[in-house]
Amino acid sequence: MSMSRLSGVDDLNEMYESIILDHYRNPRNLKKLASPDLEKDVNNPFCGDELSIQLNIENDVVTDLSVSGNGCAISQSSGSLLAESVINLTKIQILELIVNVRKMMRGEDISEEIRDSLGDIEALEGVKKFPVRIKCALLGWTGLEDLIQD
Amino acid sequence: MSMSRLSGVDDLNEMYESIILDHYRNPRNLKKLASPDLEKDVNNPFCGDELSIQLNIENDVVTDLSVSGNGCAISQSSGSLLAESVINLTKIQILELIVNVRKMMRGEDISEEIRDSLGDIEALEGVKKFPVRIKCALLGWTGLEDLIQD
Amino acid sequence: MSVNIDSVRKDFPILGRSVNGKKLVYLDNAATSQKPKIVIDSITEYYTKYNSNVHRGVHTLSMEATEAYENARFKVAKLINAPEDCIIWTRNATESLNLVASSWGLNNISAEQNIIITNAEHHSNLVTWQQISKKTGCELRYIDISNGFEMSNLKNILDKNTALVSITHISNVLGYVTPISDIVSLIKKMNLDTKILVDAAQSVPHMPLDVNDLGIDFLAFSAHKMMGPTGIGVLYGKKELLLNMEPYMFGGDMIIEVSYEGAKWNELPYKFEAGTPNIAGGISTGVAVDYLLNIGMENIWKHEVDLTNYALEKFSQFKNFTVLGNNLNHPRGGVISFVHKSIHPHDIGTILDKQGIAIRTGHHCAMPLVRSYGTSAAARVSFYIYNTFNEVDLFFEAIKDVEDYFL
Amino acid sequence: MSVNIDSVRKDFPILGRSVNGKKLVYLDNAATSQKPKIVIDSITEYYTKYNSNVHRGVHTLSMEATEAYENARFKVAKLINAPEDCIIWTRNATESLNLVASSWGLNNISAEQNIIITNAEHHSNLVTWQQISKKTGCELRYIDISNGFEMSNLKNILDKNTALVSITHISNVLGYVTPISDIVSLIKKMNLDTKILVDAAQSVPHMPLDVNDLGIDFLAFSAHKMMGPTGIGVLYGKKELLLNMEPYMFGGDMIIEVSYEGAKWNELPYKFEAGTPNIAGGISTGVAVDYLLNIGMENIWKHEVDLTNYALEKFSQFKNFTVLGNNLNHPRGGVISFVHKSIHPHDIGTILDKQGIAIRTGHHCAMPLVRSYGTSAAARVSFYIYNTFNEVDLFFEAIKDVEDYFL
Ligand SMILES: Cc1ncc(COP(=O)(O)O)c(C=O)c1O
Ligand SMILES: Cc1ncc(COP(=O)(O)O)c(C=O)c1O
Repeated sequence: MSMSRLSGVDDLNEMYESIILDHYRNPRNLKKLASPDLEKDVNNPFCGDELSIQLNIENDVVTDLSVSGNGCAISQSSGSLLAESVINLTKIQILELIVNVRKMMRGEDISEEIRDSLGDIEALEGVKKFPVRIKCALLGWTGLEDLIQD
Repeated sequence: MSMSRLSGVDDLNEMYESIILDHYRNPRNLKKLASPDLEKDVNNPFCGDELSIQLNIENDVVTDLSVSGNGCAISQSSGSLLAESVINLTKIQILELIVNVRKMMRGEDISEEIRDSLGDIEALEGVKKFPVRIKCALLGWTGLEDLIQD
Repeated sequence: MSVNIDSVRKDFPILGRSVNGKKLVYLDNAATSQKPKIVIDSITEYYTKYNSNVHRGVHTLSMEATEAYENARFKVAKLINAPEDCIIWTRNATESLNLVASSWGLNNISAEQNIIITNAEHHSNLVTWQQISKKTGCELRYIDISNGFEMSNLKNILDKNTALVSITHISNVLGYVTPISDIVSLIKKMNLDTKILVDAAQSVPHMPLDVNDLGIDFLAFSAHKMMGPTGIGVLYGKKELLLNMEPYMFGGDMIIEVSYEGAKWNELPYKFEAGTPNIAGGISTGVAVDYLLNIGMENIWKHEVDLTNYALEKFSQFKNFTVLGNNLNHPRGGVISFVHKSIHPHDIGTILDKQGIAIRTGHHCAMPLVRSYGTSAAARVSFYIYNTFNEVDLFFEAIKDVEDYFL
Repeated sequence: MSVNIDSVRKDFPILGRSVNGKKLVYLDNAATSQKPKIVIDSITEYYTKYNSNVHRGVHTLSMEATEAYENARFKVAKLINAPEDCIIWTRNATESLNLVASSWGLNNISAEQNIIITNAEHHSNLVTWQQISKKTGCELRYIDISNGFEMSNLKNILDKNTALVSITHISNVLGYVTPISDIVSLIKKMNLDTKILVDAAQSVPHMPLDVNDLGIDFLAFSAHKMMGPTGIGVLYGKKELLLNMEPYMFGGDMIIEVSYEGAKWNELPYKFEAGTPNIAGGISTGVAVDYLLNIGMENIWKHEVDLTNYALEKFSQFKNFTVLGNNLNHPRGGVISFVHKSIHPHDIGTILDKQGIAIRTGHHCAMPLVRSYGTSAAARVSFYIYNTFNEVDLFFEAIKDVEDYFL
């Protein structure tokens, strides 16, 4: 990553954190599930981000999950972070996690405890300085929320 | 006619000339014709002026004519002046007269000769300082033009 | 709280203007209102600082424009207590009414049904339903409100087959305020499915209004009559109705997905907003709403009712003048139409203009109503918060002079 | 005559603005143009000096407003060499297209007929005809212009049953200019009754255009893309067509007479203009036309073609970028869309914005076309007369930095 003549590099670097770029270049849990219990395609047509979410669920616990798609670094890395974070969580835990991700993106105060629970997802925080990009970051999370609430 | 506290009275007096007010209060040739050869109702819906024009015509000469209606002082007096002016004129003479009336209303230069030929109609000239009222003054003339050209 | 009208007037640059050598007395507010400086400045600011197309841009100008534009929608929603996504930007009240007629009316009204309007509707709420009646075969029924709104007149023609009651909130000719709440109760007692549209072009600018309280289905109004710019209006609709309505126009922003075979519509309110919107118009309408709320809708209403009562009292001293809608016990807003026994409105208008006094003359886009008074034109004065009792006095002095001049 | 771009730039207050600490480089002109000070000032002047409703007033303000508004219509008519009464003010190009579709299309196209458009139409000229096709049962045919407009492609699908060819003059994605004159000749040879609509949203602002010379039936464009305000657009139609078309909306100003039983329509162009118009919008559009003509449409076109060729040449040096519509021999306007092998347009847009450079990213309201390139989004730069070669250089420097940053 070159610093070159770009201005606003600090903000950019906060958004395009190395964890983000790593997930963008090497998305996790891409592989489609053999027989998903639930699946949903979500997209943000105005910027062209697309994600397909599939999951298996047993006794309200997500046992396996795949996220794949096309789009900008933020939507895709966020989808990959999601894919890495929710396996083995219960529906309720996931919904709580989504609430916290939203809070972080909106720049609301969150406790140290919650911050710890976010793990790598915290890398998405830099997006909050780029309001139009928040939609990209939330695309997968909103889709997942719809999927497990239906 | 009182001068009272009105401002712009000079302009007003030019438009509401005594000839105009006389024709407005005592319109000429109101009486409907027994068996008109041509007739037409014209109106200007935006200010609510209405005129009914009827005429008898023989060998291209207007032998009798009636103009009656409802509306503002300008449209009605202009209709009455028209009713007084065109009997015994040929179609061609009338069309020429209408051209000259229009010229006068637009404030174009007209020769002394033409001005003389207008007679009392010249009293309408004051309307030219009130552009929105020109439509009122021309209502009957435009209707007559359509009627004899059809 | 009472409002200092002189200080309100200072907010309106045009009120300092003179016309024909006299200070402007603007009494044509039902046609369009004047604009406070902050509204005008907000337009300049938009074009000089952050002009950009909205909704689809990732760059800063576009973000700023989108935020300001959507924030204005939020303000309008708050003004009438509606959810934000039920506020559709249109060009004017006329388009709002046409949108309901096309998207809802054409598809939901059948030949056995009927539509009820009043005999005092503005052409936009009259011709529009006449056309729907011709196209669907349904009957168009009129309530006569010449002597004020009487519930029994509505009762007489309302039935289970009434698909829609579309009614002016304040008549732009008679000035009468229709009792919307009571009308809604009556209708809902007869048939819960009957829809109620309120033409609020003359009410939203002048009084507090709460669509939720009123329980109506649609509301239409124009920004230019409420201190906002020309070229933008509002339609409010109940969400469940809007969700089921077809789009009105097709193009950018109103779609979520397009292929060469077909398209899917965007969510509310965008489904009804095709193409680049009136961005400056929306933003400055938001500023107008702030300005109105800062004065207070109650205060605006009270002042205008006071001016109106004062003017009606004065009219009663002129024996040659007749006020259209002369039921003086009826609730009414700041609109008074009148005719003279022998002087035509157009002549009155011209002479008043020479005195710097702007009034409207003509059919006021309610031709059949005006005709029902045996005339094809009437004169009209209409007030806003910036009008003063002194201006009413000046008007009546000039009226006296008109009589002196002509009679 | 050559234009001094630096002095042109001084007329645009927004160009002095900085974005994210950098001087604004505005390359999103196909979305909307910036406005010169005189256009903005004309809006302020209207609202501070003669704001009033038009057409129906006898008072001075109303006369002044009507005159200015109608004078603007006259200027627009002159710009495209059309008769004044064939110029209809709409909200935007989208509404102009929808008006033709509803008022003419729905009533004149039958199931055996077909409509031809290109695969590169803006949604407003695509979804609109898709809907007419669904409603009338007629076939919608597409000419593929991805590699430029080829007459043979039109010949292949044009037949005696083609009711309408509705075609973009300049694609807002590919930048190609379609040869309207030749297209008209071909069509008229096949069938004199086939109508031709030109979507001129991207051409009228940038080049000389004469509807009479072209011999087309309808033309649609928006003021906001030609230095005018948001919220106003234009439809030109041939008189004999407009005369026979039904009104689009109903209400004030579009009627000549109304009774409780029916209504008669006003003359052209008012028949199609219901309700209080965008008066400030019309007046300031007239000022924008004056401004454009003062620079000269030929000069504007030449400068933009030069910028475009310069930029295309530079793009050819970037091996990871692909220009959409890469037939470099085809006539084209100042619009270039591009994608990168691995960096998403949205990320490019964000990083450029940090450098003060405004470009557009997304589907550009031509979703199926952009999809046909195997992507759901593209980036786009688009020029106007106030853009400079230096700005193009700044853009490419930033593009290089984007690659450095991401790769
Ligand atoms: C009662 C009423 N309804 C509708 C309208 C139409 O408003 P607009 O011309 O802004 O569409 C008006 C304005 O004249 C009105 O007074
Ligand atoms: C080719 C083309 N047609 C139509 C339109 C629609 O213009 P508007 O959004 O102003 O209605 C646009 C603008 O995006 C365009 O580029």
